[in-house]
Amino acid sequence: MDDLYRENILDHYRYPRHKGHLDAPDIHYHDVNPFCGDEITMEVQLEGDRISAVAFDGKGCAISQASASMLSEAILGMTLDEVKALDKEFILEMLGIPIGPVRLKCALLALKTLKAGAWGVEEWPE
Amino acid sequence: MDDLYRENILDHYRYPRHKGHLDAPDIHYHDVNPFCGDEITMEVQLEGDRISAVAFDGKGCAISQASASMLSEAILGMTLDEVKALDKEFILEMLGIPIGPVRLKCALLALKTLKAGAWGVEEWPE
Amino acid sequence: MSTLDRIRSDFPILQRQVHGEPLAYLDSTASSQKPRQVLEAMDAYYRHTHANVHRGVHTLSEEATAAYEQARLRIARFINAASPKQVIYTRNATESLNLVAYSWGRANLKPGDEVLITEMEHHSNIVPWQLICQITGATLRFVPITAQGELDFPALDQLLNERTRVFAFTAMSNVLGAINPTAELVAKAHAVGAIAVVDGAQSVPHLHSDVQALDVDFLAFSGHKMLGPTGIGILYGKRALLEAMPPFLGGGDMIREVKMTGSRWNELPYKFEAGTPAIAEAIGLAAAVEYLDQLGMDWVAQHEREITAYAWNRLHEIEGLRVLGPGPERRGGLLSFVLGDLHPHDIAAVLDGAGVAVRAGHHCAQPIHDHFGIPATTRASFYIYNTHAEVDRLIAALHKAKALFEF
Amino acid sequence: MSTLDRIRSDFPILQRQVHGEPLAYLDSTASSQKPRQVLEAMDAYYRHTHANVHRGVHTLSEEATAAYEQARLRIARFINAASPKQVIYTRNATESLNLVAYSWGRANLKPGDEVLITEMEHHSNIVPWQLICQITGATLRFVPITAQGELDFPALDQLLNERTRVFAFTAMSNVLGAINPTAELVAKAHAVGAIAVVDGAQSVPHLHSDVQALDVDFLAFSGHKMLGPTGIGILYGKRALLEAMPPFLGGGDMIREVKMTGSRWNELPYKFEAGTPAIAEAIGLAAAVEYLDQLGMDWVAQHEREITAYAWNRLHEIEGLRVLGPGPERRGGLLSFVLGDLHPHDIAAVLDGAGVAVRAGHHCAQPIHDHFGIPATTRASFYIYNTHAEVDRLIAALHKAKALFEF
Ligand SMILES: Cc1ncc(COP(=O)(O)O)c(C=O)c1O
Ligand SMILES: Cc1ncc(COP(=O)(O)O)c(C=O)c1O
Repeated sequence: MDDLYRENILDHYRYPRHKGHLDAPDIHYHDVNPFCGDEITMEVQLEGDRISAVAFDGKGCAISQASASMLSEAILGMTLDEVKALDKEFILEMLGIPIGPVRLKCALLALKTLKAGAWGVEEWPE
Repeated sequence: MDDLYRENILDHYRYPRHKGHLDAPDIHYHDVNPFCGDEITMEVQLEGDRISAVAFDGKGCAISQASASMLSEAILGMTLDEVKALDKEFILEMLGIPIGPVRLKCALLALKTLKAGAWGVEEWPE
Repeated sequence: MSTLDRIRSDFPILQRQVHGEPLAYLDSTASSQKPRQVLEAMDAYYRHTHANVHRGVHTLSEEATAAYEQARLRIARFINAASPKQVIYTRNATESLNLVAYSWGRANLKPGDEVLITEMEHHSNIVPWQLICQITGATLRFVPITAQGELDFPALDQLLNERTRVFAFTAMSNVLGAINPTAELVAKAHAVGAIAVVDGAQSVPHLHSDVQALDVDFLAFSGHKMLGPTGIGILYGKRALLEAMPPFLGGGDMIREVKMTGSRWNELPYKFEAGTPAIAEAIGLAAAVEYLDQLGMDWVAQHEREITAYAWNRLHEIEGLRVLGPGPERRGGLLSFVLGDLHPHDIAAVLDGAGVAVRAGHHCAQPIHDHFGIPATTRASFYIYNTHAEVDRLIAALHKAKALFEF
Repeated sequence: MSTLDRIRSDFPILQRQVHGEPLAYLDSTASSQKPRQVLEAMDAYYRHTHANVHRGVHTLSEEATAAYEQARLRIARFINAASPKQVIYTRNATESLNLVAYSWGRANLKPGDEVLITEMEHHSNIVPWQLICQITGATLRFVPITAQGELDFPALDQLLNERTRVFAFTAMSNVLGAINPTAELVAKAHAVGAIAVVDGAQSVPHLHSDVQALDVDFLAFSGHKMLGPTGIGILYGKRALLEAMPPFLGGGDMIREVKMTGSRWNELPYKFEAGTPAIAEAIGLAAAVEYLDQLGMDWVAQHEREITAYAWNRLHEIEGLRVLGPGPERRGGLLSFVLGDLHPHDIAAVLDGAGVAVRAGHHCAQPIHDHFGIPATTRASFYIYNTHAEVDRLIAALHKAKALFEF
């Protein structure tokens, strides 16, 4: 447990980066975690191929919100192809904490939402 | 096993009593055991209230056929009300052997058929 | 040894440590733990008796059949069913409710008919009715909930009408803890000519249940919530209703005769039990029922009332904590709460770090959470093996969570 | 110790005596026995890990969820499914087949469509199709059987046509022992645009099964016939088909979102798994699959081929005995036979007296018995733990039965 709530997670949870909405997002996608009702909206603005602005909004636990905040920071400047290639391991490394199968869904919600938006599909199937 | 096939059971199986059909039965009923496909037809002729003639026909194992044969002997002369009151214990005593739950269905098939006929219902619910 | 100590010594899992702390298992509403008596009954069955039931002439099959049917009789007695033929084995309460919806519903519902359920139902008593209403064209209606988290009786009386064919409700809410007055609700349903389908998933494990006294038409419950194994549930039904219903699943055991041109169904309860059943699980559930009976359901209910009242009081010591549902005198042994802005997942994770297992989420009852405008709650629930000391650990860990997340 | 001795020592029930004789269990086609590895896996789960899966944040629930999903992966690998999402837990093969018939069938069948099955099907692969044809107005057709007890291929080619939407057949008959050429039959179905539904209840326990190589659309099987516990079965399906299908049972776990106005379904495989699943049973089945994998399915098939060939020869020593179905080279490890006028129940009872457990009856396959004009047969079947010595005891007991009943 003390492993789970490392200071950097709590910091992103308390002071989320990029929280809010963009005026004219190129990509805008919303998803929920059916197991707990957590919600995330991811918004991305592109300049050419690269992400030039990002915002997220949502309600949820420290893990899902910190993950969205950290992910938002991480993808700024990435190309859309790079975003499409992000995987579970990327998130786990980013968070740097041990996560069981149920909380994994919280941790991955932001990425799942982002990738569905990037690929333009209804749902990203993990 | 040796308990199951006592000499009197084998005797009734080999030399069934009342096997065949009546010319003008007052009650005629046929039933099958869904678990093994055994079949019994019971026919009864009445004089007033009393059973004056009885016949059975069927295909099946030694237990079901011996039980039908012994039952046919036993009910000759009974009233219909007496037949309606016959129960599982009557059959078990008549056979005089230990019987498990699955073979019990074989042992009771003749009585089940007879009682459905006596009560005039589609099936006697044990 | 006290009764409680003796009980605890029967549950091997209570010896476990979680994150270096002894396990305080406060999640029995989701699924209970199992006493060794239940595990030993199943293990002994597999080691000495197992064979397929009903058709075998050999000794093992005869013994397995006898044990399997004896278990049914034991369970029938536990709920005071008039006959074991009215006790149908299913996988869980969910399948039991689906069986009623599909089999009774498809034969009896038509456009214009109404199915009435409540806003406090578990998804398992909502979705089957949504599906069957879609298939049959019947209309689904919901009884609302009062601010106190109880059924709105005036609204119920308005909603129940001559078009109502089914009133399906939970005897005890798995979120609010509210114990509904089952006999009274059944009578209301019958007064308008509707059948009463009771979700007993939470009531049967915790309260004495007499299907004849309650006059329920159907009662659904799960083995795993009442000390029994996973993989087994029960549907009780009134005989005439069950007799008149078409079968649900088709296959082995549920038929009397199969011809290429059609089939005839077997008698009750087999008509509704297709394929090789959960034999060991039925035997395990009978052992669970035996265990509960030996304690006595009065003892069970009394123990839970006490511990729930204690937990209710101690939880209300925590500032910003709000418990959903009625007061401790009108509820079962579970308490769902919100604590300020803290997310239930985070609360549960901190509690887990202290060895305290609680559930966080919507507990498969989204409509009631929507009703209160909250996506999720944290739920602590109690059963025969829980202690006051475990409640104290719950409270201490909640203070820790507050300290970590409140800012 | 020989492999066979080692295997036998893993099965506690084989120590049992029946009527004073050591048990010779020749009824694995009905249900197999369980090695202690399977029993221990389930017992350990209940003693150390049990909690409800999927929703819990606490340690036990995380561990239970991991074990439950790990089991799915293990079973997916055993049949070479591309993804564990294509492996749906059910109660038994019967429920798996019903799931396909109800869910796929109701969405896809209409009057004029044809469902093709065979005369050698188990009731579990007949009755669901009878029910769904009744509901949808589709027509059910049967592929006949040759005098040798094999599928009549010319007739099959005639019956498969552009109206055929489903071809459902058993990969191995539980009466005739006939092993059907699954890949070839699947290809024939696909050639006319039908889906192939394979009843693998008898094949998966005994033969290496590769769903991708066989290209089956659906495969159904039961845990209890392959060393696993009762109460669990599997439905494998092709992803696109499963994705397109409406759900079957409604309730907890199978939904993404429940609103009073309607619900959205969860992703695969959960869409088809309503309510608390058979968690311990899934873990037990994974342990069974592990056991089979360690032996190797080649060893299993080879052992059964040998013992079946031996039993075939020895049975034919008995005058008046007739085995149904193809020769030993084209069959699985089971032999159903008639012996003069002796009733199978009586034969089985005499054999039981000698400690030999065989099955007697129609084995839930009445049409094939009707085809041969016999109400019932006696069936001896073999699995990994059976020995030549047990076959010898079978033969000796059959001579005894002949002596008792022939007159
Ligand atoms: C060929 C076949 N199909 C289906 C079944 C049904 O299996 P279960 O009873 O486990 O659902 C059996 C079991 O006897 C079988 O042999
Ligand atoms: C009130 C209620 N109904 C139904 C269910 C469903 O039970 P199961 O998942 O065992 O089918 C539950 C279990 O959470 C419940 O609490």
